[in-house]
Amino acid sequence: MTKVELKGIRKSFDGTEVIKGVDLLIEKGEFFTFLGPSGCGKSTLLNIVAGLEEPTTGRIYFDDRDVTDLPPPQRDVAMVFQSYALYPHMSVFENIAFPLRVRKESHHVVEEEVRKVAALVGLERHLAKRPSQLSGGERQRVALGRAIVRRPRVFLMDEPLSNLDARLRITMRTELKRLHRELSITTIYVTHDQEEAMSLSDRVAVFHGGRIQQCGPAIELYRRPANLFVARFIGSPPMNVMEARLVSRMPPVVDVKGIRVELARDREFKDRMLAGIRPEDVELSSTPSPSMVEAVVDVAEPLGVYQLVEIVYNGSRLMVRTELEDIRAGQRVYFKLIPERIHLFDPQTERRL
Amino acid sequence: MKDRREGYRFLLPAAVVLLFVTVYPLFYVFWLSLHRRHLIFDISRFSGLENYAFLLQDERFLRALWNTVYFTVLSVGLELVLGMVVALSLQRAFSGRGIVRALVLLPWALPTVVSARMWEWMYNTDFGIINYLLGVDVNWLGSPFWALNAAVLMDVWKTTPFVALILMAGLQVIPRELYRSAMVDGAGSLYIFWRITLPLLKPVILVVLLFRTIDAFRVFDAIYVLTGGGPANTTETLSIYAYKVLFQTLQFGYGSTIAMVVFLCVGFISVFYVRLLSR
Amino acid sequence: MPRKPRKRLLKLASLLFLLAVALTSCQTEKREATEETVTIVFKHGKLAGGPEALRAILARFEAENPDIKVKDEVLPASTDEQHQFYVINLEAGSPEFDVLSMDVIWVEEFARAGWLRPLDGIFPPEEREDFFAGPISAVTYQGSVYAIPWYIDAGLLYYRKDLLEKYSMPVPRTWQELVSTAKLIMEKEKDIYGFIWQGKQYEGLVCNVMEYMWSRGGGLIDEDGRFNALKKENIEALQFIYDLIHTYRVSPPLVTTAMEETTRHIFGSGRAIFMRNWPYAWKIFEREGSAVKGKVGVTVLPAFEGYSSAATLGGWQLGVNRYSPHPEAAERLVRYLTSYEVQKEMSIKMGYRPPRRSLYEDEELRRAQPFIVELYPVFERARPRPETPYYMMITQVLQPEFSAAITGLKSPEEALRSIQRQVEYILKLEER
Amino acid sequence: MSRTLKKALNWLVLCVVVLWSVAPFVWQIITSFKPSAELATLPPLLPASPTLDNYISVFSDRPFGRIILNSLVVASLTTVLSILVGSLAAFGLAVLKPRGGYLFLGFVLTVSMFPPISTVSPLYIIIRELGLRDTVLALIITYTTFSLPLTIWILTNFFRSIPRELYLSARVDGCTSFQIFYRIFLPVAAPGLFATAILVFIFAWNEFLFALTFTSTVRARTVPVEIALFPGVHEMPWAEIAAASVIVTVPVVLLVFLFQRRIIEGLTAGAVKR
Repeated sequence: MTKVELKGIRKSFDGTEVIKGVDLLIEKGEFFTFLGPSGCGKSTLLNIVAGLEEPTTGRIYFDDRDVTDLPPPQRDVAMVFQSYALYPHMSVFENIAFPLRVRKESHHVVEEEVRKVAALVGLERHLAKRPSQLSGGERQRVALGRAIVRRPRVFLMDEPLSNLDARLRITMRTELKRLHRELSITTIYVTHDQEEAMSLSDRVAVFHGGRIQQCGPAIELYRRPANLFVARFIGSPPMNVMEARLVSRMPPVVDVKGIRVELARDREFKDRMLAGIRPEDVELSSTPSPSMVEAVVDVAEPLGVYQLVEIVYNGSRLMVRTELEDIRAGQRVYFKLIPERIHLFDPQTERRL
Repeated sequence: MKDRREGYRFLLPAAVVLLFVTVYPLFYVFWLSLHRRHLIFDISRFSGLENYAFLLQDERFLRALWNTVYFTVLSVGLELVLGMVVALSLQRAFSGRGIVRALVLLPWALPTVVSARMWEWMYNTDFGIINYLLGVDVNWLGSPFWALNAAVLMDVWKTTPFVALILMAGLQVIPRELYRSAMVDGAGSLYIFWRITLPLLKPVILVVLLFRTIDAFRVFDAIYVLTGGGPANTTETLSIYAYKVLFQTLQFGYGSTIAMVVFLCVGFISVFYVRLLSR
Repeated sequence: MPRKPRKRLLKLASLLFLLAVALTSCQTEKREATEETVTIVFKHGKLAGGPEALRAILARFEAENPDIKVKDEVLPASTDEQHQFYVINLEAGSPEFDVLSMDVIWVEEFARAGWLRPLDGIFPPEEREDFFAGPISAVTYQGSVYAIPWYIDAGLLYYRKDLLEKYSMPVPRTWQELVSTAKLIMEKEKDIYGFIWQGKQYEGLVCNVMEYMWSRGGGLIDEDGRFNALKKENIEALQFIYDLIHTYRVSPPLVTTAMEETTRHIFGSGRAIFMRNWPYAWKIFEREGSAVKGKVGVTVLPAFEGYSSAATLGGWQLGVNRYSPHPEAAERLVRYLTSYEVQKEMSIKMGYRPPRRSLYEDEELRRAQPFIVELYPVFERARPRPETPYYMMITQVLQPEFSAAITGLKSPEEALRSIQRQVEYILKLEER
Repeated sequence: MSRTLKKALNWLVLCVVVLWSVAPFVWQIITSFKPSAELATLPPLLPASPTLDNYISVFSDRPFGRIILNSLVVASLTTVLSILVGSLAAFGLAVLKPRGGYLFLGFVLTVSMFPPISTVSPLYIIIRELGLRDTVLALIITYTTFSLPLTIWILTNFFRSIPRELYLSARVDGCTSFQIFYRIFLPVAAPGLFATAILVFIFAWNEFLFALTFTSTVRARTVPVEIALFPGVHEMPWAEIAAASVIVTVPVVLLVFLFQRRIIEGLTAGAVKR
């Protein structure tokens, strides 16, 4: 198990800075995720950890040893690529055995290790096949197997599930979690899928514009997003964001598009703010009630356990998640924002208030 | 189904042209090769396989066959190795890539006749720049030892860029992640080259080899202009021998026999490579 | 949007096609355009002294024959390529040229193929007697003449008078003398080649080699007319040529790629003592500004001890294309170009050697070109290469084998044996 | 190996390659400006008194203009014809997929391997019989045929890469196959056509063997033949040859510089994709 530390990492390509100063400490055995939209620099950072790219400035430490100048082979990391990067001209067996062959392991060691790993990832029956003869999920397993067989200090995974279909992705997610528990090797995982990040990781770092926006356990990111970007990025469907105005300080009341909400006193306020509320934090009812506001359903998407409903009131739209089943498009509904679930952001800095 | 039948109509013009201008002449040449035919003196009689039998005792033919094989193997081998070196070192992106590619393409695009003239002048014993720069007095095109090698060098100059460009295109098709993955797995560059690059490039290499081998085997213009086959026929290839027999003395029978041999050899070469490719 | 460029493309294509058709037809049109005057095409190799001199001669012909226009067209440099041009076109019955100039060795072949118009009518036997015997025999095939000699050539030995005088050496009469003289001077002078000649694999090499064989009493054809290459004299001659380069080292290896001009340049820049070449070089050496002006001597080629010198006959003949649409006009041009007057003019102005004996008595020529007149005995003795319609096939065998022998790729004996075998196969072609 | 060293090495290889490719041509250009007196002396490398005489005499002493015209006509007509016939066949193969199409493609590939020397003698006889000897038409027909395999191969690949939906939707809209061919596929495949056209043009511009055999006078002689058969008395007029070489290389150089990307696309289309 290895602790990974990044200090002041910056990286420029042809004068454009894509990573603008990253400091991170990833604990031993931790499952750590870099989350962010494409182009945020997360993959580049992973490549820097792997040694495939050099940071422009900054140092990388594995267990307090500076590895910045070591080439990839000497870092003892294993990497799983989005495209799996399987060698098309080798059998599954040879693919998994590749890292061992590089290390010139003896014949029977290779044989034994590969079989062990193949059992672990459920590929015993496919060892003689070529990658082109495998399904997407099986290829994914080969890539994993090839990473595992190394018993590396650090696992690096670059969007390993994004090429799979939705159902398989969920299965593999569970499997990854199981593998991590069994092997407990420090893992850095890159994804743009917030759900994946939340379900897998011990901690998540959200990247945007080459910077870490927030870093912490997934649930904390969800509950207390540090800024508007994180708030919008995490959660599906995304948080509703509306303009809000402070109408009185004592007690604190804000006006969100004409709806007055009284908030707890221990919060910070500004005159003009942005208010965010997650779809599940809006209470919906099909019968009128004095504390609720009237709106019209524009679109209703029944999803089984719950419905996603887009409602229109006062010219603005709001996405709501509800367990009510009898909501139809065009229908009048009544809703209420749950005050303690309202997030407030500074409209200038976009920071959480 | 209507589509399919219509398809034939689209193929028709090409098929007619190809049949008339390539396939028919090929049968014709075979027919000619079974004759003693001497256009100048209007001699023409069927002679069966006599011409083919004479091939075996025709020293000049055997010499030409050997020259052709030597030229082909040496130039194609060199072009492949050098082309690979160039391709590997140029595959990274760099600024001015377009201009460099154009410059590198230049030798390939020049008329072979022009490049042969250029090299003939550079090889000139007295006034040639090669001897001047090397500070030697080598009779490049005149000595039996150098002449064929000089022709090989010219061919290498002319086609290495072509080989390199095709190999480069082949390299670019290989996903970079395969290299990265191998690197992370601890493989050194040489190991990656042998175990990943080379096997994955194999189809492209074979295609290049196929093209180049066939091209080199039927070489004509370059040597015809550079040395005309001399000295002492040490640079006379099969195509040149066939051409001389055909058109300097209009012996269409025997000339066609040699031409037929060139065709058969090229056929064997193609079958050989296509076998390797489809394996 | 896609319509316009397509139309333009179509237009361009049809335009190009019309142009191609026009190009295809315009040549023939031109030739049949006028009825009163005919245009005849005269094909020849590039002549020394630039195109103007010949043009002047042709202009006079046109003035004398107002109904004839002459178009002269220059052929490629190498005689092999010229031969190929003629063979391909004549075989195809091409009427595109009327008068052609031919190397001595081609006339029999072309006559045998039936491509030439017999010229017995315009070239009567009495007139033939004035010509040297060599060229006349070269243009005669089965009793008829098929061309008229235009000018004549023979191999000569050029030497550096000044250097021979400086070391008081005599002009060599035998090959051995040439070798020792060259060696002696090469030791004293720096950076100078001993003896240069034409050794590239082409017809010139055959001319060179024949001279050694003949001056050793050898040759390729026996007295009974049989082809016989493999004999002691020929072996020795070939061996001697090889030795010139590799044993005596008086000839630099570059001779094995040299043609006439290569050697002429080297000798002309003063970098060689002896050179074998045709007479044309003389005039160039004597030009103003030449590095060797006044330092060059010319003589008959040496011979082997106890044998007499021999020079290969060269030169060009004019004939009429059998397929010429204007044979009379063509014959008139041939007559004119080979007339006493024109041959005299070409000798005086351009330095070409006339094939008519009587011209060597001509006072004017004697005065203007004493050098040419001195060559009379050389021409008288010049020997033709094997006279056979199959010469071009035979020389295809000779060239590479001779080349192999002088570069040491084969021993002289091997080369000659191979020649014998291959030529016998060729000659058998007709017998069967 | 450190990265900077690697980079330096890359640059070194790059420079060597470029120099190696260009140097002979540069030397030819230099030679073309030398008066013939300077040819026989080295050093100096550069002409002491540069002259345009060689260029002038190329045009004044011989029908070089006409020969260039011949070559231009031959090369452009060949290009047009080859693209015309070839794109039809390629469309048929790639889109209409007739039964036995693969067989035909195989046949085309086989033909592309035919050595020219193997067919030159019968073609010569045929052309002579047709009375086409020494015409540009003979060359155009031959070149078109010999460039067809390349054209068909490249264009089939190009047409295949065009989504089949395009064809199907045009069919639904009521187009005939031929309309689909020239209204939709030709314009869409324009880059491919262009790449192919350049390759065919270069091939036709450079071809030597057939041109040497089928032509005999300025009426149809092309540039490579003229350069190979440059007349001289006994000598090679090197400077003039150099000048002529430079002149005839200009179109090729232009094509290469303007369209290197397309050329490489065309060249690699067949080899790499498979």
